[in-house]
Amino acid sequence: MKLAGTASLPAPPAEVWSLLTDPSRLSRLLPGCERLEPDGPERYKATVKFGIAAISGKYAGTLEFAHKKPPNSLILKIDGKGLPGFVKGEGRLELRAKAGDTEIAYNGEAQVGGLIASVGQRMLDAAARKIVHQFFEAAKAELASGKGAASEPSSLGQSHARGK
Amino acid sequence: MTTRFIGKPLKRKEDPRLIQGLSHYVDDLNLAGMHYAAFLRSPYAHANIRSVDLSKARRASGVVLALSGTDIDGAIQPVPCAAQIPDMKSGARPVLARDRVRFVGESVAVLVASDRYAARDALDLIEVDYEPLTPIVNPEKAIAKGAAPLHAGQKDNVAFKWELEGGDLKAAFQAADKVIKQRIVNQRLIPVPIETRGVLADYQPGEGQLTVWSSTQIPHLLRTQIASMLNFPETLVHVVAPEVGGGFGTKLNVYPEEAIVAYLAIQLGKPVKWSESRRENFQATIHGRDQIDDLEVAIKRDGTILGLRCRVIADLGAYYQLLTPLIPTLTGLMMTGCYKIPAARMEITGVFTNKMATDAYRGAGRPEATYLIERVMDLVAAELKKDPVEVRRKNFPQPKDFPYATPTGLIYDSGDYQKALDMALKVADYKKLRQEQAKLRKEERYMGIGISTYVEICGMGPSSAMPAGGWESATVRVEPTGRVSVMTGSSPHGQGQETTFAQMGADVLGIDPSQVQVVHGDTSVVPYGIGTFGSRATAVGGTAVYKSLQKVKEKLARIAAHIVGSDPERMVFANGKIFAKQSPKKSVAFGQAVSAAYVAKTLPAEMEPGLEATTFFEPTNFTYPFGTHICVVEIDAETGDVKLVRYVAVDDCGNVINPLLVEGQVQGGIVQSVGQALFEEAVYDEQGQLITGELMDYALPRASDMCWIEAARTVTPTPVNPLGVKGVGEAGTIAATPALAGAVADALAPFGVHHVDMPFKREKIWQVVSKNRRRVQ
Amino acid sequence: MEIQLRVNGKPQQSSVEPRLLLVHYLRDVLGLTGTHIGCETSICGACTVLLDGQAVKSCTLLAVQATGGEITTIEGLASNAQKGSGNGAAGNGALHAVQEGFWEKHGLQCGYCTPGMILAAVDLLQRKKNPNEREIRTALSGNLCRCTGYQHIVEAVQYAAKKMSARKPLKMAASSGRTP
Amino acid sequence: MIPASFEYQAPKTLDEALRLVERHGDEAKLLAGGHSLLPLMKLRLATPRYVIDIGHLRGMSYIREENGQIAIGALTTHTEIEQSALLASKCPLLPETAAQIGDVQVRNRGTIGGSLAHADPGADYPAAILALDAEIIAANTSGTRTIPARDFFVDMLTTQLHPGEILTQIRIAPRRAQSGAAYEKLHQPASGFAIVGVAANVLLGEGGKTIEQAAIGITGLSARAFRAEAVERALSGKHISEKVIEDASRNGAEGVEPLSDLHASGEYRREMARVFTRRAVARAIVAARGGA
Repeated sequence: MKLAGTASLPAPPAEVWSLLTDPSRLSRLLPGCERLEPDGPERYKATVKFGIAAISGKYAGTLEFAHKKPPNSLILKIDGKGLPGFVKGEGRLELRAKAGDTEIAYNGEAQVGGLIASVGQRMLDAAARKIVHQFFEAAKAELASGKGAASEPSSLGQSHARGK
Repeated sequence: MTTRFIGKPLKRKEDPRLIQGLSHYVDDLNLAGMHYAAFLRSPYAHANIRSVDLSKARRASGVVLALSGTDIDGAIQPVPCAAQIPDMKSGARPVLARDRVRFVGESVAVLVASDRYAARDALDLIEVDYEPLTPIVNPEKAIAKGAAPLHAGQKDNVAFKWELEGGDLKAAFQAADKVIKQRIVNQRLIPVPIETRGVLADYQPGEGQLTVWSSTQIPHLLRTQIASMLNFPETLVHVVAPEVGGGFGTKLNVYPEEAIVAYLAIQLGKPVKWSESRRENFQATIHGRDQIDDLEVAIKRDGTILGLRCRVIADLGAYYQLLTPLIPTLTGLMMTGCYKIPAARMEITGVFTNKMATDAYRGAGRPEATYLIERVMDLVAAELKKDPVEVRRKNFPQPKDFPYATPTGLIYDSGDYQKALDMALKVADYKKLRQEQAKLRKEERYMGIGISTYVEICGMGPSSAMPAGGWESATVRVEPTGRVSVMTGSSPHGQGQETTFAQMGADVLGIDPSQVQVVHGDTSVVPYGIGTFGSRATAVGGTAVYKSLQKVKEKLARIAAHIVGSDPERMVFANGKIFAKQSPKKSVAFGQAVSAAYVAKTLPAEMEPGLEATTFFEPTNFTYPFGTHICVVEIDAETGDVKLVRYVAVDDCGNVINPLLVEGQVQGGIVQSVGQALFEEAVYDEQGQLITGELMDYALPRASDMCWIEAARTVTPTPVNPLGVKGVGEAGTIAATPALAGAVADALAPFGVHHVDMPFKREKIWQVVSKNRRRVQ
Repeated sequence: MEIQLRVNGKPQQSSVEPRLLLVHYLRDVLGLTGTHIGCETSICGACTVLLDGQAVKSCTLLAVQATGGEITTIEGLASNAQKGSGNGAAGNGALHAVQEGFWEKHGLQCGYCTPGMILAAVDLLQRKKNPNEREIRTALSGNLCRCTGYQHIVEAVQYAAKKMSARKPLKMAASSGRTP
Repeated sequence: MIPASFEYQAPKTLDEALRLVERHGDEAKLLAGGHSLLPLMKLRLATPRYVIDIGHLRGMSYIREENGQIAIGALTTHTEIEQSALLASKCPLLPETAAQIGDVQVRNRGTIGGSLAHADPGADYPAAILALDAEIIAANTSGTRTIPARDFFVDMLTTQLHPGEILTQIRIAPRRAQSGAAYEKLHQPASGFAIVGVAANVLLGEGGKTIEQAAIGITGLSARAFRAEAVERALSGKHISEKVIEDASRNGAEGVEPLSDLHASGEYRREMARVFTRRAVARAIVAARGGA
């Protein structure tokens, strides 16, 4: 499953960079993140409870940064598994200054296996886009307030995610 | 023999219990103290197993046993493969993976609990540490240079190469006016019998007796294999195939679960049951088809086909099941179809990939052959701008040519292909259909007519050509009360042998079918037999029954003649009586003659008492049913939707025991084919995940998808067996896909399209139309 | 969890786990194994029973949801089957017209989908006395059959419709539910 | 396939049910007919701690006229809607849509409230509800509120319902003279869900030559069902012609990110939105003119 798109965050790249790479703040952006703790250099152990409405599951795994070029680009790797299956993904994020804001272009690929792959096909694409959307919405809220990131539900039509 | 019942549409004897819910499939059986097994299956297509931690599962409520592949190492032999091809590499499937998994759904652990809910819950407590490996999913990439081999110690993923050539191919291609090349793909299918698999095993330690109930097509072969896999005395293994809810080849196999559940029952001393979920059935019960065929056809301008060459890539999946390597070779044998093609060659490369094994699925290798050759006929017609009917007609062997020898080494027993074609054209009113098509095309409506003239290889088969015996057994015993028991090795799963064999018994012995009870599926009651598959139950199993009936009849004739004082040769069996032909008053009641055989006081000199005969019938050849199917579709060019408008089937399966059942077999086969043509496709993603993992993503044809099937028959008896029957279980499946593919290609002809690969899903057709609409316009 | 319901005319009272599926209740608790399981996603229809006279998929219902209801399984469809003791599976009663149609027209082969198919057909004929071919095919589209190709099933339902409309008044097993 | 354990509660009254959902919040799932939730639970994609069965609540299954509107109780089954004489005369779009949901058995159990609250992206009702400008009534322990259909669907499986709320009723204005509606659906052959489903509801001008208003609801195309406002704008006030309908239908997927899955790519869905919008609008016009 490929995921690519852009998102705009209301802060300059340096600030966005520090948000994305600070594990204590990053944990607030990851939808359903219950725990994120260091597990070696640029590597974190994570526990995430992710769900959309009735469908939910708990995943444990790792999150890793690579090829960090502050404040321009980095690669984010995730690897998690839980009872509903496993997810392994890698995505490149590129940050670009745009009129005081930051435009993030993301391009990644995720492998999904197990139960969710075999029975969740109809929902996967939209679910992945929703996760990305929630992530950036949370980032916006975090940048705006510095407080917790609770976003009102809003239409996906406004984001520019495109999945395949 | 007067035939009061043979050839008549008798209602089935098996139905009363089935329509009232009173029959018993495996999951309906319950034994005191029964426990439930559940398997933990790999979510990875390819991974090393670092560890399996069963400690939490073992402590879970209700769990009595949990085992990993390491725990049973050496105790159970791998899944057997009966098919042998020279130089084929090993690809044996371990019953539980120990250090590596090679497809999604491969079992890594099993546990047993006191009820099914507890067993399911405990599965979630097993922790497996996998090291994921790169999966190999695409068969062409699997055999490309540098692809890592799936199986340790092998240099690549080529499981075997198999070649077959007959006639002078070189000359054929040299003499050709044209050579047509085409790649066609037979997609991977999930067979989906509505009853999934199930196993119940019970071990009596005192007697040392192991009883296994399994939803199987081959109880005796399974018994032998369970004994071998567990190294258990075969005499103490008792296998029962109770009511079986459809098989279609999937249950013509031996599965890990059958051996493991038996093993668990022995270990625990308790009955253990396992019922497959549909998701497990999708992942870990054999799949069908999955062939890529690259064709080259040498033709003359007049439509004569001179030669046919085909390179096949057969995706076998990760391991061999019972017959896996054999299936594509059947495609090779039948590749020239019902045509006189003097030269042919097939090269098959069997390939290992990280998927479930393919094996025999209704038709098993022959639907692929018919699809291939019928697509060839349509492509030739398109190339030469000829009517597809004429191209077929031109290449038919004539009735006088039978027995007809093919370049692939087969001898077709009997046939009149022209006659079946003519009848189908008449029923369909082919000329009028073509006129209607021309008219609709002017209105930009896309109607297509597809024709499939097919021959299939059935009545499997002589043992010389089969991996594990091609004969069949039958015992007929007339019980002292005069009731007749027929014990057949052809264990059915919907085919209706209880009725057809009773019809035969009734006619041979001059009694009512209600007096004949057909017994099957129980290895301790029925003599060793082979099973029901390959359209063999009537042609081979039925012949064994017929021969045993004749033996019993002869003995009864002698007894009756002795009683009434007549010539045994002249005794007639009718209406429950046995009487002398020229003097019907010299008559004994059937029951009286039977009684004499048991009371044994008035038997002819030197005659043994009792009334029982067994036959192991070995056919001398396969049988070759044939026919013509015509299909009409209309395509909605806007959506790509393919709608079935008409379907005409003319089949010739030789003589018929029960026309109602023949109709049922043909109709069912056609609809299964419609499934392949329009909807069905097992899709693995690049990671080897089976993403059509349930029926909500894998469409089967429904009642509402079908049009009325107009069926007719011609009758050309086979000389291969005394009944003259050929078999019909796979005819519909073999004939229909090419008819549908032909119809779709024909409908799309205005767009310059002559071939589209199945399944004809709407989006695919829509793409073909939109792409070529631009090109044509 | 206590549940009370009538199955094939017979009152049943059981204590069940809330998660127990109705189909498992019928099969494993009451021993009515004529109701089959063919999938877990509410697609195949093999588990179809009548609940308050209407066809439902018993694998997509909890037993607790059926409390207070009236269930007819295949075992209870034949007219005098309900007189039997135990779980209501008496057998060999006078066949329902739909059962008869399936037998007459060879509407089944392996028989596994048959109980669900028959009960879906009963639901149809309660709503519509003389359905045409299309209506029958549509009404049975929630039931998968892999053997018959459906045509003989359509003929079986047509046979039953004819037989039932010739026989008045329309008499159904367990029709305590809404009249259509 | 067996659901994980849960605590089961079967409230006797709506008030009791509302108190339970308020207390358990996210950990509870409502069970109406069960045809959305139970398949997920059997696969263990959903493992709620509490299941609150509202299927036995009395007085929530009805179709009746109230203050000039049609009120439908949340527990009304698809079959009841399909067979309702009142709806057949006052709002035929709804029975037409209900008849295309799943299969008979599913329709016998599935409820309109359950389906709407579940908000499956391939569900049929949302298209009709949107095209009808229906109102959705939601209750919690402190009262009820009305949610216009066009605000109701938020995202895949997500609606405007807050935790602690229960959908209790759907309200629809009865069909006006000179109006007509139709639902056209491309179904996914395995599951029956809509790959694309378009409900069109049009009000014609005097003489039936022009479209005064059009309301188009589209489901299946994207993560949530939506009103195709661009199509509506392109139709409203226009003189009816094949070209007008065709051109307007091209806007069916405007501004929408189409779903893409195993059964249909985004590109195909987008194109089918055009085709089925055209077909639905054309048939709605025929209906408005008094045709079938």
